Amino acid sequence: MDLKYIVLMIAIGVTMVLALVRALLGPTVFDRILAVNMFSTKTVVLIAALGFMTDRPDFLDLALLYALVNFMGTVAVLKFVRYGSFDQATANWENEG
Amino acid sequence: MKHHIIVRVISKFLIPFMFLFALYVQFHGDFGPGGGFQAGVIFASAIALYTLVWGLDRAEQAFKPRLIEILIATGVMIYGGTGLLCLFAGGHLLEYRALVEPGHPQHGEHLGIGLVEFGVGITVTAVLTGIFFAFVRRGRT
Amino acid sequence: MTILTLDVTTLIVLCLVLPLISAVLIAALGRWPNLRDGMMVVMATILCGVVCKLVPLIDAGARPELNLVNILPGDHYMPLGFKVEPLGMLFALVASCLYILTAVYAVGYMRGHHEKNQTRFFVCFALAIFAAIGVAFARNVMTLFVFYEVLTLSTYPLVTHHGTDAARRSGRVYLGILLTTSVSMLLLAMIWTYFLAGTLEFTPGGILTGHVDGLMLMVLLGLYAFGTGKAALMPFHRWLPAAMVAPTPVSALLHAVAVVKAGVFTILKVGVYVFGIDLLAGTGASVWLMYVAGFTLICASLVALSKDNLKERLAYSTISQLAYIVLGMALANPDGVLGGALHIATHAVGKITLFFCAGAIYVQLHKTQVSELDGMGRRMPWTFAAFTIASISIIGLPPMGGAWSKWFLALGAADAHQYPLLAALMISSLLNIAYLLPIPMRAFFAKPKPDGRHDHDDHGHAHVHDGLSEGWAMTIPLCITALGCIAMFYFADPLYHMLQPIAAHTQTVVAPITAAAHP
Amino acid sequence: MNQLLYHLPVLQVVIPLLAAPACVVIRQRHLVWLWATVVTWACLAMSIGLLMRVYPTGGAITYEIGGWVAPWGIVYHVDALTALVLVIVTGVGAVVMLYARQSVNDEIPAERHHLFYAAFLLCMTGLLGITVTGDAFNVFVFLEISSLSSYVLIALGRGRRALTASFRYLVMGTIGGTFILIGIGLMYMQTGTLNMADLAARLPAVNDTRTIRAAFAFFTVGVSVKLALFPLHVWLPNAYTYAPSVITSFVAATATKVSVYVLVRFTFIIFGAEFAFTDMKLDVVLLALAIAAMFIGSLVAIYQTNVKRLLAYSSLAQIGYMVLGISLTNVNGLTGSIVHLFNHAMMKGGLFMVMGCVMLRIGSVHLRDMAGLGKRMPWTMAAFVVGGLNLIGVPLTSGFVSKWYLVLGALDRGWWPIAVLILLSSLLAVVYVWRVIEVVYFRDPPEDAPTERCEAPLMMLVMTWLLLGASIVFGVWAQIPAGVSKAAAQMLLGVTP
Amino acid sequence: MVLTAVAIILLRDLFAAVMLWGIFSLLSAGLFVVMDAVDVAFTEAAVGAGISTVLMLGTLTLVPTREKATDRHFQLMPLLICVLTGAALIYGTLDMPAYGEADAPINKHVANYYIRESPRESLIPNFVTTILASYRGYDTFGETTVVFTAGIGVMLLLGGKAKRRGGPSAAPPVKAGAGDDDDHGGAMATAAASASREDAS
Repeated sequence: MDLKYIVLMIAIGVTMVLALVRALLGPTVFDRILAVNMFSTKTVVLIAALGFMTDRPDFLDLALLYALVNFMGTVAVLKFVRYGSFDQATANWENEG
Repeated sequence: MKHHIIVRVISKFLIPFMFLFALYVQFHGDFGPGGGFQAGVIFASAIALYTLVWGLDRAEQAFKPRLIEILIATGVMIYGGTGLLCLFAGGHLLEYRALVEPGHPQHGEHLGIGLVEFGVGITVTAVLTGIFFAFVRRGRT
Repeated sequence: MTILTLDVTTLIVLCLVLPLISAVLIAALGRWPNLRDGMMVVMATILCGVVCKLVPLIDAGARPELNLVNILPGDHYMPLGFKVEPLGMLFALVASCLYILTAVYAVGYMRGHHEKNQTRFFVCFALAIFAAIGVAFARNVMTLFVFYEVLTLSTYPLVTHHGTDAARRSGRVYLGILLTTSVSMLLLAMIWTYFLAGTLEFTPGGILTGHVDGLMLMVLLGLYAFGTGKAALMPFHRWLPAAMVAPTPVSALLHAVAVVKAGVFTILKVGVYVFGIDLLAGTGASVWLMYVAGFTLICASLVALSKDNLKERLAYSTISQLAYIVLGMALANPDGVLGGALHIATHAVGKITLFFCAGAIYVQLHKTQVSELDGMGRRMPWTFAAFTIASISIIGLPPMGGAWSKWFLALGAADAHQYPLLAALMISSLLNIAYLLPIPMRAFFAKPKPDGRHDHDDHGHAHVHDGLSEGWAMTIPLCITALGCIAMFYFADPLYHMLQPIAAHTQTVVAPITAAAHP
Repeated sequence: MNQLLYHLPVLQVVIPLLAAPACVVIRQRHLVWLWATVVTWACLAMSIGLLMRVYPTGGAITYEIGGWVAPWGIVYHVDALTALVLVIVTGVGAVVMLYARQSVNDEIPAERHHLFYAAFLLCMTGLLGITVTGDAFNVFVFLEISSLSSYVLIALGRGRRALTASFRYLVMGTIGGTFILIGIGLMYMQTGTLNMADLAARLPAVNDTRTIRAAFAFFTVGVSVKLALFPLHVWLPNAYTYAPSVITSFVAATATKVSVYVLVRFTFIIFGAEFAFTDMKLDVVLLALAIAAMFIGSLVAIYQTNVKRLLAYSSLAQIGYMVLGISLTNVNGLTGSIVHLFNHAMMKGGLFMVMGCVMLRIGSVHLRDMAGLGKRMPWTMAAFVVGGLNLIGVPLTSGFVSKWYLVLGALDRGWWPIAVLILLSSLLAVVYVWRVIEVVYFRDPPEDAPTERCEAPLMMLVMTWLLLGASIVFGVWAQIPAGVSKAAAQMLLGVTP
Repeated sequence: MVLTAVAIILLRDLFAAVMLWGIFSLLSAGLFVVMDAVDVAFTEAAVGAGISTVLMLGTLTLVPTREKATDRHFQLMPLLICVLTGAALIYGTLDMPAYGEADAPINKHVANYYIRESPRESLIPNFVTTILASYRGYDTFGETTVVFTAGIGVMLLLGGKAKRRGGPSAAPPVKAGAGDDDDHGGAMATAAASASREDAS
């Protein structure tokens, strides 16, 4: 395996571990959210890189899917943290927006 | 709370793309990873995102509870209907090659798989949307 | 009348169906007590007539059969069906004849006592008779067991009739012992028999010969003997005194007509047709049972002696008399078996008279204790006369029916060279005298106790005795049964003749073993 | 017509399955009920048709779904045992459907009836699918359908406790399901196939591997959870007690039976009796647990004051009988086990239906509220007596037929103490049944209680009696159930009749 | 992965547990990718990372986010069962053929047939799809029905505006991640999802 791939893998790996540590330790909610978000971004990168390395274009579909779904997940988490409900604060939000 | 505008703009931009991607997964399942189930999940995610951003009431205008119920049933019925269709066409249940004229079993397979995946997609979309709506509605009280 | 020309299968069907119809009609006519009771007595009479129609046929050697349904498939041949043979015929005859009298008596008793739930009572009564006939005519152990359980269940509401706490408790004991023994032992014995012999049909000479011997045979016999809780062999006799809380006609039913008779009948029938008396005699498997029976009959007599409550005393007397019958079977020789079979009939007639009397005394005088009966003979002379006759019959003195059965039992014991048992029979008869005869003696010869409370009672109920029509409804049956006791002495021959085949047949089958058995 | 008959095995499952979404579409509650009833009765007719095709001729039907032959595709397999279980499930389903109307009107909010009936049909579909399939993984799929729907249906019972009961069932059931899945997965690992017949052919070669032993252990434990074998039964009593009456009747009469069927099928056909019983000593384990279940179940039942719970514990004991028959591993024992599936379905279904009638009329199934009910609901309570006699195993009831074969099986095996234990445990049944009967008939109701007649609605009553009457009919005339069971037992043990 | 799983169990803050759950799902997707099971990874991505997180959060909107402090006395039984299960699993894997080994039974029998024959029998290049929708199409039908059942179930339990159940009975002690009334839907959706996921493997 090419050296650059190894470096790439290690780099992504270290980043993921760091993100994981942050997610585990907290301490605030936002630390965790950010860590998870980062972790998932790195997963996207990792999958894309793996696809590139192994010459499997289907992995790109996977990466794309992650990217899309993660956005939805993050919005959901943020809304939960901010309002404690998926629906309750909508009215205010509508008015303010 | 002006900064919500970011979320809204991006969502507006992303949701059509998610739908498109879902359709891609639905119909490209023959060639790459994915299929009806995954497509349904992505559809439902898109709808969930819409609900998160614009609220349940607007989402329910598009997807009325009654409609969701019918869609849930429709998906299963499409799947089963395909199976029964094969049966009435002279084959066994879900024997897709019976759907087309003899001699082209592969076309039959293709057609049948496409149909059942479509059924799966509809059911999964509707069920997940329905569950999500039920949760959100319940949280309202 | 068409019944005269009916074929024999129809007769069997009628025997079984009539009590059922009777039960349904009783339930239907519940709102019109007079109609209901009249119908019941009429049905009972018809039933008795049908059963009597069967007697000459059986006597002539016919063994009519009736198969209803084969329960299990294929190689498990186990039909639910009936086959009439002398022993069953005897039991059916006893049950159906006494049913008429009991029915008349029960009407009198229930009305005289203003009991509630009379319709339920009579329905269960009819069902019990149905079950008794079923037991009598059963062609195999399976059918017998079925009706045995029907009998248990249909008499349970009778025992708990009053619905009081005491009645419920007794009902629990009654049901508990009868169901427990039958389900845990009789059923096991039955399936085991099937497992060994591959059939459950009652066959002259038995079905177990060659399939089992030694200790296992004894165990199997034990399962049957103790599993038949209705035979009230000690230590499973508790239900019988417990059931005394029930109204007296029920006691009559239990003790004379159906229940305990079904128990001893089962034991006799199993001994004769499943084991075969030759197998028992040949292996000596039933010797222990003789001693259990001997123990029971002495013990129960002693307990009876100590009881002051009239019905309880009679109950223990029954336990003792049942042991005679079991003993007869266990002796495993023709005389013993015949004696046992005859004793079913003679004891039935005698004991029903005693209970009728006890009931009549209770209804008219409100007395339950023996010690309260001093001088009451003058008040109810017919009743106490009947009591005396029946007592003598039970004791086994001529010229009463009981003499014959005890005579044959004694012969059987001598035949089997079981002299201790012969002694036990004699001692027990003496004890019978000691606990039965003092009752009429006191009633006739002792002076009434000067007790104010009693006087009051007497006064109140003398009126009942004289004025109401229910009085005769109780007195007449008990007089008839008392006469029956005497009649059985003089006309025992037909019965003996009819029963002969049970013993006769076995003698001819495997004679050598019998000879070898007695050293 | 012949064409349709040929497809009968799969139509048996697909028709109720597709009828469920149709319920959701129809929505109008009376129509939905009518539709579901028609479908269940049609299913009953189909399963009887199937039974007539495999018995008494003794053949087996195989149906390849999708036209893919085994082991490439999924096949359906119907033999005498399968057909009997199908008849049990559809029979109880059909009777319960007719019974359901008033009871459901009373217990379920009207706007959800269509979903309720859909879930009911799904539950039945799942059970039928488990029964009829010849593919190991397919078992799991349909197990999920039936389990999910039964969790929901149980949670619909009155009061909050139905929810916790259902949740407990969900947790236990999911664990059980996962274990089954692990078992199947491990088997697939070693054989590369999921088809039952193919598995049976390929397993002996790899029998001595630890993988297969672990698979066996996982699978057996998983199924034991589902069938509520003694120490794994904790979900059962509450689930049965708090579920809606209709559901209790249906689930109690069918779900555990199907699990027993799965256990029988896997141990005897797939793993093979020799591996399961000689190598793994499953018979000893099952025997011990079955005896424990028989006695502990009955003993606990004696002390219950809620009659539904009492019956639930009695189910536990009755399951013990079925498992006991399996552990005897001879024709008579196994026949007893299988015929008890059938008989217990009738009696327990009927008894829970009685409780449904009581629930409808007096709103409680607590013993203290039932005093003197014998006068107020004579027909209903007479049905209870009949069912109780069945539980005890009095002759001429179907319970007796089961016991007959079980005891014979125990004697065949030379285990006469087991025979004694079987009979002793039925004595415990006498006690708990009699406790109820005594209260119902011989205890006076409280002073302030109403005394007027309040017999259950005719349709409910008729259906209750239909099941319990059948249990008497098949007790007196056991040719068909016992014959089918015996054929099935001989098939399982490879004995030629 | 193990670390994450343990953390999920130990955490009292349900919200944090949900977040970690997302990470767990991502990790397992990564594992599937490494094992070259793209379809499974795809499903895991769609379900695990996306919708199930949202649904769990949906559950959390209905229940308190902190687990109730039930008395945490040491419970031997569950631990024992877990250890036994784990031991049995490990015991079972000891004899298992190595992953990807060419002559493992799993690769020689049915799977081999699928790989060989599926291109001939259908025009679909992704044979996973062929297996799921055609060879084992009936299983997929079943799975669709499972999803359908889950949908029906949630609507039955949560649907409708009328509050059926009154009575402030004390909420019973429940396990982590479970509320009292509404956990069924979530759990069921998860169960359905996981069931479907298993199907792909």
